[in-house]
Amino acid sequence: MPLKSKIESLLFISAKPMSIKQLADLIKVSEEDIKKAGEELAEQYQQNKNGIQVIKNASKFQMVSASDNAKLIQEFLQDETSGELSRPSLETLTIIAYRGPISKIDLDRIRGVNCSLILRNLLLRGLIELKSDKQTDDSFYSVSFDFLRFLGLNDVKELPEFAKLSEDNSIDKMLGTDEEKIISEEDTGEVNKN
Amino acid sequence: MPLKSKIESLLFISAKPMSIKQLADLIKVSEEDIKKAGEELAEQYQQNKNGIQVIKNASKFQMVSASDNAKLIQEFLQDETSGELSRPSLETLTIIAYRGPISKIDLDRIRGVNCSLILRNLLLRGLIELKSDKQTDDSFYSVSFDFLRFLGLNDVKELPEFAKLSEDNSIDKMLGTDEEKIISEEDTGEVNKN
Amino acid sequence: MNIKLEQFEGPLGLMLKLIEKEEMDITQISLAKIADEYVEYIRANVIQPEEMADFLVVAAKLLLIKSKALLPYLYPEEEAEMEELEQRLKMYKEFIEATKRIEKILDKKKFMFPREFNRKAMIANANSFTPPKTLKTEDMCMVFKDLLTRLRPAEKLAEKRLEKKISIEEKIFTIKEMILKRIKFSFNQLLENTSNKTDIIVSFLATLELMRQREVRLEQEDLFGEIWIHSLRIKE
Repeated sequence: MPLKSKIESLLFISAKPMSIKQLADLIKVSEEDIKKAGEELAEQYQQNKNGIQVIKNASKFQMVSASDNAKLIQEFLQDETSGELSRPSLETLTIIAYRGPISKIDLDRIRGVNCSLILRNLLLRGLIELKSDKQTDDSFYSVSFDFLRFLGLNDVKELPEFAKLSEDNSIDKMLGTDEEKIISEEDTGEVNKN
Repeated sequence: MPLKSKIESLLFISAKPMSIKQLADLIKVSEEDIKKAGEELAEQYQQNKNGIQVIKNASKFQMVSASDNAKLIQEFLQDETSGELSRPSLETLTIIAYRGPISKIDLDRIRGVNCSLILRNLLLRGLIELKSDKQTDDSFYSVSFDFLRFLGLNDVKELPEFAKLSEDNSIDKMLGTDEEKIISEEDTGEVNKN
Repeated sequence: MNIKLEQFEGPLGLMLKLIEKEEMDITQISLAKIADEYVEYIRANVIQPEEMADFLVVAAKLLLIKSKALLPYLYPEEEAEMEELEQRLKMYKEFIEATKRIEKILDKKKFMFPREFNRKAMIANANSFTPPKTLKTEDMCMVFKDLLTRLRPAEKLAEKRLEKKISIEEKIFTIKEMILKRIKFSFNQLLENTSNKTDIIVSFLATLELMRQREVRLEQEDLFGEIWIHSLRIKE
């Protein structure tokens, strides 16, 4: 049943409801076929009492978690967003505060590891924001207004020793040399000049 | 099967890898029960060739779209992952996949060359993870979920000749590998969990 | 030699390429056979200074294996070390083959994707804000300072340049030049411009080599006395 599998994949990935037309265009089959397969899928999930359900609303399908588990999911979100921050999370938040707006790749390089999951958690808690530059399509993280207010600040510049610390050049130096090394690594065969 | 349904809901909502421990804490059953149900779930999805798959790495599970639908999803997300890696990077990644968790010294020895820069690059790309043993302060590298997703595998054990290459006793003899309890940055750092 | 090493490929990679080029299996015999080519390669190519040591260690082992192949009764105690090199290379080769298989899997581009993070889909009330209750600005300042300390580059190690050493070949050439100009000269004259110990040893070895080649005759009247180097060439 590759058709059902394709619909499943798309509904899973898209957090939003998807119209029959959109699904048909992407999978390149007729709308009737999508409608039929989608309805079968919804019924299957319902009968199997899966933790995921496919619901149909007007001419749109959506994948959601089972309503029976609503309480469990609330607890999970509570768990993810309460309590103190781990040291890696705190460090990431601090870098964003003193050096924001900052791109993800620079954050990763400063910390030396991929920060995706940490950033996601900080976003979830409403501590940081992601803004995109419309022209260049680049995205940058900065601390949220809520977080500043929570710290009792009007502006990041009011953070202790902001001017001195935000302008310390060890980070710039490190980002600079790092770039050379990483580029030469990807550039196969090229003998490193340094 | 309310247990499986709960695991499904949580993996769906969290949209990230979840540890057996976190699942057990939330659902309030034993870790063994989670492990067993999670593995059954993963197998079920795989056998039914669903559009959704549950993949396993170390002691974590993640829900992802099926590898067969990669092209469709890439189109939908306008994702430009090319899968390209330099030869030395791929070589290092291969050794980590088969022999992880592995220390840097052992890796350098197998490749006969210092791997620092490559490891740094793989960490930044999120293809490997660095975990440290709290007691001995030793660090070990293992492949991440992103590596599995990259290859379209449900488990590292699905790598060709996994049993042979991962347990080659000449390596053990040579390197004197001993696998102690290893704790990741994520696990140790989380203040609110413990 | 038309072999090229990618950056970040080490001595094992080089050995494997040399063996594969000859279509040989990994044995002591094939290692002995590639020893010269290996040495030739590291001589002719630019190798990172920090990697040179690794390449040289393997070169020494290869030369040992080669001399063992020629003179089997020598070096019985080095047996284990030679076998270790062979084992390591075999293991490395297995991983190279595994890398090729993984590359094929990657080429299929069968990526799996997680759901995208979507805050609104996760939290019904998108305005919810859950700060870490006890966090203070001073904590953040401290964490950032720690980070800066960690990133500050370590003090540069003092650099020490290796002095240029003169090879025996070069020294032989110098002696030949000198002997063209006069019939005999003393060993001390040869050392006129040097006080370096290695240089003295090299000069002495070069002199002995020339004697062996019957280019010169050596003469020493007393123990520790001056050594005289005489030309054996018949003057045309």
